[in-house]
Amino acid sequence: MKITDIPKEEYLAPGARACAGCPELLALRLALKICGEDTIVVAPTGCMEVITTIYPETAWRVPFIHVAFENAAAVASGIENAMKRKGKKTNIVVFAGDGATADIGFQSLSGAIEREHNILYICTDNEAYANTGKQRSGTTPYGASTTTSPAGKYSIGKPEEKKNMPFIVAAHGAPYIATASIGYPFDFLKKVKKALSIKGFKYLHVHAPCPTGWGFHSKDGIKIAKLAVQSGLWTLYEIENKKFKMNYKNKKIPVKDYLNIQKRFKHLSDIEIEHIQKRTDTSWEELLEHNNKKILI
Amino acid sequence: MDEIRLHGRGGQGAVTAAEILAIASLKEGKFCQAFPFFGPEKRGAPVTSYVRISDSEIKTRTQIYNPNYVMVLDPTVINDPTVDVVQGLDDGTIIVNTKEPIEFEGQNTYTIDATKLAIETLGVPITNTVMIGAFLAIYDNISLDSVISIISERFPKKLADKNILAVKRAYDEMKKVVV
Amino acid sequence: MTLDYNNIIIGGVLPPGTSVENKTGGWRTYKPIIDYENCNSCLFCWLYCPDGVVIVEDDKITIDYDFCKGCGICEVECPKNAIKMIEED
Amino acid sequence: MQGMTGHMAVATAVKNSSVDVVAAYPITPQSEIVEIIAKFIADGEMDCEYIPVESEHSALSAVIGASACGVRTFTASCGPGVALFHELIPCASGLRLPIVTAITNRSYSAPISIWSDHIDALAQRDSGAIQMFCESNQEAHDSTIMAYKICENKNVLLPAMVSLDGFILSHTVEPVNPLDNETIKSFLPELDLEYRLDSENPYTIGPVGGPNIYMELKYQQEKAMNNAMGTIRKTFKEFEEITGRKYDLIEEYRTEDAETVILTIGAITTTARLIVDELRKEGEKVGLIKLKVFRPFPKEELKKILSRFEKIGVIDKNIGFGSGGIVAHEVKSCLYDLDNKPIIKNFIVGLGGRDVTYDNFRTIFKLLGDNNSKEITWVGVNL
Repeated sequence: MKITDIPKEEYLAPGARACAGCPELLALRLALKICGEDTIVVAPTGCMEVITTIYPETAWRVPFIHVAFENAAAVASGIENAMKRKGKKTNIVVFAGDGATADIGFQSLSGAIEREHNILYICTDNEAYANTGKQRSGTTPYGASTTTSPAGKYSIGKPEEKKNMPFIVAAHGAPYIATASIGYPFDFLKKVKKALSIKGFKYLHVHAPCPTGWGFHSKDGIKIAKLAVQSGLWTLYEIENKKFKMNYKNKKIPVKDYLNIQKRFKHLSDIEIEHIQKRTDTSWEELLEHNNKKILI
Repeated sequence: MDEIRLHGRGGQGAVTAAEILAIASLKEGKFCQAFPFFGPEKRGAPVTSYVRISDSEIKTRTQIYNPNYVMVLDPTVINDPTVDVVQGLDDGTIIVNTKEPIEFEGQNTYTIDATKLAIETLGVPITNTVMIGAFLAIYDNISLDSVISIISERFPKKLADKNILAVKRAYDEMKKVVV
Repeated sequence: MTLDYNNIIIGGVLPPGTSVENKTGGWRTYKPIIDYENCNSCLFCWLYCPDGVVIVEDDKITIDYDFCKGCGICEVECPKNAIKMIEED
Repeated sequence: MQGMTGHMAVATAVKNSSVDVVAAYPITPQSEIVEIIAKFIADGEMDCEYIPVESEHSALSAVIGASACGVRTFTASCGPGVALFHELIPCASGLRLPIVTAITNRSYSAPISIWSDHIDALAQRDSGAIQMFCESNQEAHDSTIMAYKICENKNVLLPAMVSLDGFILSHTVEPVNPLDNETIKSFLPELDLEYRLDSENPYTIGPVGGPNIYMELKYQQEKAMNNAMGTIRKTFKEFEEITGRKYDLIEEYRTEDAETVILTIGAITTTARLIVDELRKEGEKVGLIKLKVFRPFPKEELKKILSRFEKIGVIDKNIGFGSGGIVAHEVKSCLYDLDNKPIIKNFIVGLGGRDVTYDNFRTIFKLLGDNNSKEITWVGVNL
């Protein structure tokens, strides 16, 4: 995909109340360009829902619905069936945050995947409950200090690993699962396009740094997203019809280059960073193995 | 108003039998209710179901405490410590599926070897339609024809034919006893 | 946006794109300025702008200052160093 | 006339009301409603999408999504299932979606109980759904059809809940005269939702409503609920015209010259009729009031009717712990500004499926006659 292939139409109006430099909003804006006007958007509660729809202002130029926090996939299931009744081929796209995907909305997501609804579910992962004050979520990475996993004298921040949502979705047997990063928009948009061409439940997990929650300057969101990928802390791959394929294999920087520039990791000692480096290396090797075998399990 | 209680075991069709009797009574222009004892019973557990049949609108939704008829679809429930087949029955009528002669004091007792008849006619020991046939020989308010037409509506043809045969044979057999 | 209480749609339904009433340009501390000498219209600033406030017309880039929040992503992502963030007047 | 369980009566109403999308999760004693619907669809008797969701929460969520697209929807649940989707009833109401839900009333855990009482539905009293209770399977069938007509009215647009007592109606076969698809079509116009999810008119549904708009939207809901009262009356009348079956917000039974009446909702009303007949034979001046519509609460009618009596026994098949039965709260509050207030006693009966017997009603009337009896009495409980 070239830059000139990206449609000029803007389906998100300016005036949304996202923090300056919000990469998550960018993910929505770009994905919508590929989805086009014949799209119904479902969003659970979260930053993106709140900042785009504060009455009487909405940024959405496509039909949009929000109902609750934990049920976007179920709401989308109903919409898909209603559209079937109407004989319409409208794209049904969910934009959900990580909490609404991996935690509170996990049950309805799992049910919707199992029922094989024809939905594109895009999780924009900023690795915390950014909307409510940056509390830890299931996808907050090891060692990150959040308001509910604060670093302290007796705490290294979140002591547990990040929940691996794409693999969990893959275990459901969905026809298309992919990870993406807002630092690599062409790869991301290619995946949105491919996903829309596939029938069934499609899951895209997009890494989207949060300047406010992670503690970095508003201008650095894209840069940090790229560093996550280059350090191997976030990986780009797709699983199409159970075939595993890595889309970025050039791990070239140490994790500390990514961690050290974010406030949420500032407290980490060399020992902790070394631990994260080792674990990242191991995961990377595993991923390469999947890639070589072209299968996940 | 007649109140009928049916005892069986899960899987023998006591609930269906109650429903067939109730729906058949509708054909006779009666008012009716049929309901199971409301519980999470599984296959093999004792099951109780109830029927009310009345000439006028039924103004009650309580359980049935004093039936005037009892049907026992399975002989083993008589000795089940959790079941009292004659509870609340006072000078009533009880029809029992049994090979052995049995008498309940103070009640009009009728017996039929429904299990044998069911195996002969249906090929399985599901006694509900046999017991309906036997009951109709004693009970005047529902005709054999009404029950037969309900069975024809409710079951696929082959199964319906077998069950109709079961009802008729039980009816004829019981008629020999009833004077 | 002032609320017209006489014309509330049932259930709080909103017509599309009304956020254009919310001029987020006022949030800015620093303002992106394009150096057209160096700009080669690669469109990266347009691509990466979260709020979609980079306007492309006949390959010419302008910034909609009514809405630009001044995040600075365009400055960082511009491969030609053709965008500078300067302090707002 | 056909013999039908409450399940079949409701499922048949849903089938013949041309419902487009059904989403449901099984729970005793609701399951058979949706099993029957699933079978109707499987056998080609019903043209409808059925979403076998993974929870009640998702059931209501899915029909909210479908309803927001402007199609007719249905779900059903009871007891803990209603508690689980409780969050979404105010959402359906706030989004002004005419979703019909059948509740086969079941008690709340713990202890776990699959049996019937009314706490599941009554605990939703402030959720913004129209609520009707049914005494018979015929009424459950008819109310389901009427619910669509009421809640789809442009002046209403609220979800509706039709309650039928679990097991006592849901599992009982009794005579029902169902309406066919043609008759329902002539009574129930096609759903026409103006604001829906449609890419040709891309509305935003469900925005964040701050303090600047929340109250106005709640006021709209309240107004719609008040409008529903008139719509319900009109719908009952129209229904009577085509079927001959008469329903009222409040039904009076043998209240002529009565001094003492009891007030009931749901299936226990039937047994109450019998005891009133018996006591009348014995020369007692007693009667019965059946409350069919609980939301909107028919305050004015009830006030007018109840002011005629000296003593009223409100029978609650639920308990609002520390405060008596829920129906009694509502009844008492609507009589507050009467000059001559009747004496009101509250009787708690039938929790968790405890049979509400003929003798229970005799006890209730006896206690009503006793000026020294307690304000709230649990009847049929072993103390």
